[in-house]
Order: sequence, then structure tokens, then C-alpha cells
Amino acid sequence: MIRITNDPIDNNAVLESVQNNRAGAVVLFLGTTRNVTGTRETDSLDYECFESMAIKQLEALEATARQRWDIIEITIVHRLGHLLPGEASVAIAVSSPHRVTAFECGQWLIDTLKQEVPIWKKENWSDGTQQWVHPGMED
Amino acid sequence: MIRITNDPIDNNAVLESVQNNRAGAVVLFLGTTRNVTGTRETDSLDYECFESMAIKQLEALEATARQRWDIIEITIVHRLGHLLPGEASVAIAVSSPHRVTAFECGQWLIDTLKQEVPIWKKENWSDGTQQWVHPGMED
Amino acid sequence: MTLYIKLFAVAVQKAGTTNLEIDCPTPTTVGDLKQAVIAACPALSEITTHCRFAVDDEFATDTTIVTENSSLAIIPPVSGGA
Amino acid sequence: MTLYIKLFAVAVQKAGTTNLEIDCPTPTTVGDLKQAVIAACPALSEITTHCRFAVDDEFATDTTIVTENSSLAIIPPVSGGA
Repeated sequence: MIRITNDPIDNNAVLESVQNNRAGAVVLFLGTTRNVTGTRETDSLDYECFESMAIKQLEALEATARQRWDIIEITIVHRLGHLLPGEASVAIAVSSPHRVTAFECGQWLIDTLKQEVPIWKKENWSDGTQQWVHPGMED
Repeated sequence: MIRITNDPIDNNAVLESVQNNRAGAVVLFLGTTRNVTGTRETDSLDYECFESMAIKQLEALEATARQRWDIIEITIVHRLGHLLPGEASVAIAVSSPHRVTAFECGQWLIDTLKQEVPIWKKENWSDGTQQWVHPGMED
Repeated sequence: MTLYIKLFAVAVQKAGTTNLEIDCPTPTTVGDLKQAVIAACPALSEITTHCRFAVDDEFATDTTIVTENSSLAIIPPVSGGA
Repeated sequence: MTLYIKLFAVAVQKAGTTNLEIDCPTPTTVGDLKQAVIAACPALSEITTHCRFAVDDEFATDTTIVTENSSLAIIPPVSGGA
């Protein structure tokens, strides 16, 4: 299941979506908002997305993962909009007959999502300034 | 949080127990009952435990993990008793500032739990026979 | 032909719009389009080297062909996922 | 002294009890206790080489000292976690 949503992520729904009697392992990754990055404090984050391309990229990630690993189900949910510290922006769940596969695949999915899926976050710092986050790009 | 229980595992409670505003990543592992192992079909499983030692070993795993990795919270819940295919026997959740840490630590915890914590499962095969599972030990 | 290019995040901030309108000879390539973008909107020149271009919801290279029907976007370094 | 050893899983199946009672000189070691276990309950001889012994809720070695107050258990290869 691939989903981009403005609503809070429902962890139970994500876990249920990958449940399967053939699975021996489920790995769930949640990317959550930290309130501190280095020495700066975050009040909140805003996520935006190029949705048609993001969905296509996420579907491509799922297809590649299924070619590489013996996976039963994959669910990726990314949340957009305004998030507070502690809230999850992304949930990735993988079920597999074996745990090593589930861990490897889950880690590959989040690593690759962070490089290839057109979603951006804006830090709303506690000092009132805002900043789009673009890794590798200086201000 | 370390817990051994006869009740079904409450995934939301496990995730909430590791939530923290300093966390950038949460990894949850669920070990679930497969209905097929090789060519044999499983009707159900029964788990038993040497509880005082199991708790002590789980606490030792948490302490070692905290020495090795920059971890915020660790929760390990193992269920005992009678389980049906699809049900989780174990949940391990780790929160950390960084995702690589959370994945590595989660995987180490389940790998080590499966070697060092005195809990045993009995397969109730669909042909009516039963068998304690003891890796490395022939029947 | 007139091409419309979707902008996101810092690119919107720099250009002051979410949709850039560019006049180009038809057909063209992504490489040529980049030059046209910088000419039309100099504020984007400082970020385009860090950005990828997308054509029809796929990452494109400088030699990717662009026609009037192409869906176009400038993709600054992404930061979703946590 | 009389020692009580907790049994689990296949060890219970083989021995027909969850608590083995062994008479031993005091104090003794885990290595000597293993011999006493096999002598007292030959049905366990085929599995003891695959099992670890626990003393006071910790895995023990053959040289670990056992006294009358030790909590003792035979730990067959474990299979929790999935």
C-alpha cells in the first residue's frame, strides 16, 4: 500500500496492512520529528510534495524491493502538512517470511525514499525563522 | 520497558512507550507465527519461559544495547502461551536520534534474544503432532 | 511553444511562483531548458546546479526530450522521510 | 545436600518432571552436577550436551560453584522470538 496523506499516520492500520499468515517478521520504521537538530530547536515542520511523481517513485521503490527481496507486503505512508515534534512523517512497514529480509528491505526503502521521492520539509525554528531543508545545498 | 505477558501484544502501547521528542527514528520488529515451515503446516504454537532468568537476560540485552548505541528508549515484550498463525510472539521497539542506529540495535536485539533468552516454543503441527523447537538439537 | 514548469520548496521561494512559464523552440531538451530557465528567472541560477529536472514524473537527464505535452518540474534536493 | 533443578520444554518431556531432585556432595560444580543429573535421570543424557545450565538466573560454566542455595535450571536451546 502506497499512500500520501494529510492525516496523522495510523500505526495500527499500517501494521494490519502488512499482516499475513506467511510472515515470520514485520519491521515498521517511523520517521519522527525531532525537536532539536544540532543546537537549534524546532517548533514544527511543514511537508510538501510533488504528488503525482512521489506516488510513481514510491511505487517504483516497492517494485524494486520486491525484485530484490522475498517480501510479502510493503506499506509506505508519508504525511504532508504541519507536524509537531514527536509526530511521524513517514511509516514504512515490511512483512517477510524471514527477519533479515524485513530489516534489510525496510532500511533500503527509507534510505532510498530520502534520496528519490519528491517530498520536502520546512523547519519552523523556535526563533521564528523558517527554512526549507535541501541536503547538500548551501543557503 | 521489559515485559513478559500472556496477553496479546498491544502494538500501539509498545510504540508509545518508546516515543520521545528527541527521537528521529523508531524501529519496531514483530516476530509473528508462520502457518508454514518448510513443507509442514502449523496449527498453533505454545510458548513457555523461565521467567526470572528471561527478565534478567532481557534487562542485560537492554543494558548492552544502550552501551553500544545512542538509544533513547527500548521496549521488549514477549508473549507466552497459545498463539495462532499471524499473531506476534515478540515485539521489539527502539527509538533513537538516527535511523541507522535504530535499525542496527533492533536487529541485534532480536538476534541476541533468539540465542540468549530462555523462552521455548512448541509447534502444534496440523497433523496433530507436537514438537518443542530446539535449534541445533536433533530429535 | 510555451512550457510550464512546476516549482517546489526553495525554488518557489527564489522564483516567487509555483509555476514558471518559459518560451522555447519546439522540441527541446532538458539541457536547453535549464539555460532558458536561468535566462527567464535569474533568481533560480544559484540553485539549478543542485536540482534535478523531472519530465512526466520521472527524473530526466540533460538529453531528455521535452515537448509541449511534457509535464515538467524542478526537483530541489529532497528531504522527506523524517 | 539436595538440589532442585528446574526443567523446561524437551527436558520436561524426557524427564517426565519440571523439577529434578538430585543428591550431591556440598558444595559442587556445574560440571559435577551434570554427571549427577545423567546418573539420576538417564533420559536426559541424550540432550545435556546441547543444553546450558543456569545458576541463579545466569548461564553457568562447568566450573561454576553450586551450593544448597543456588537456583538451578537446565536450559535447552532456546526458540523464543518468532
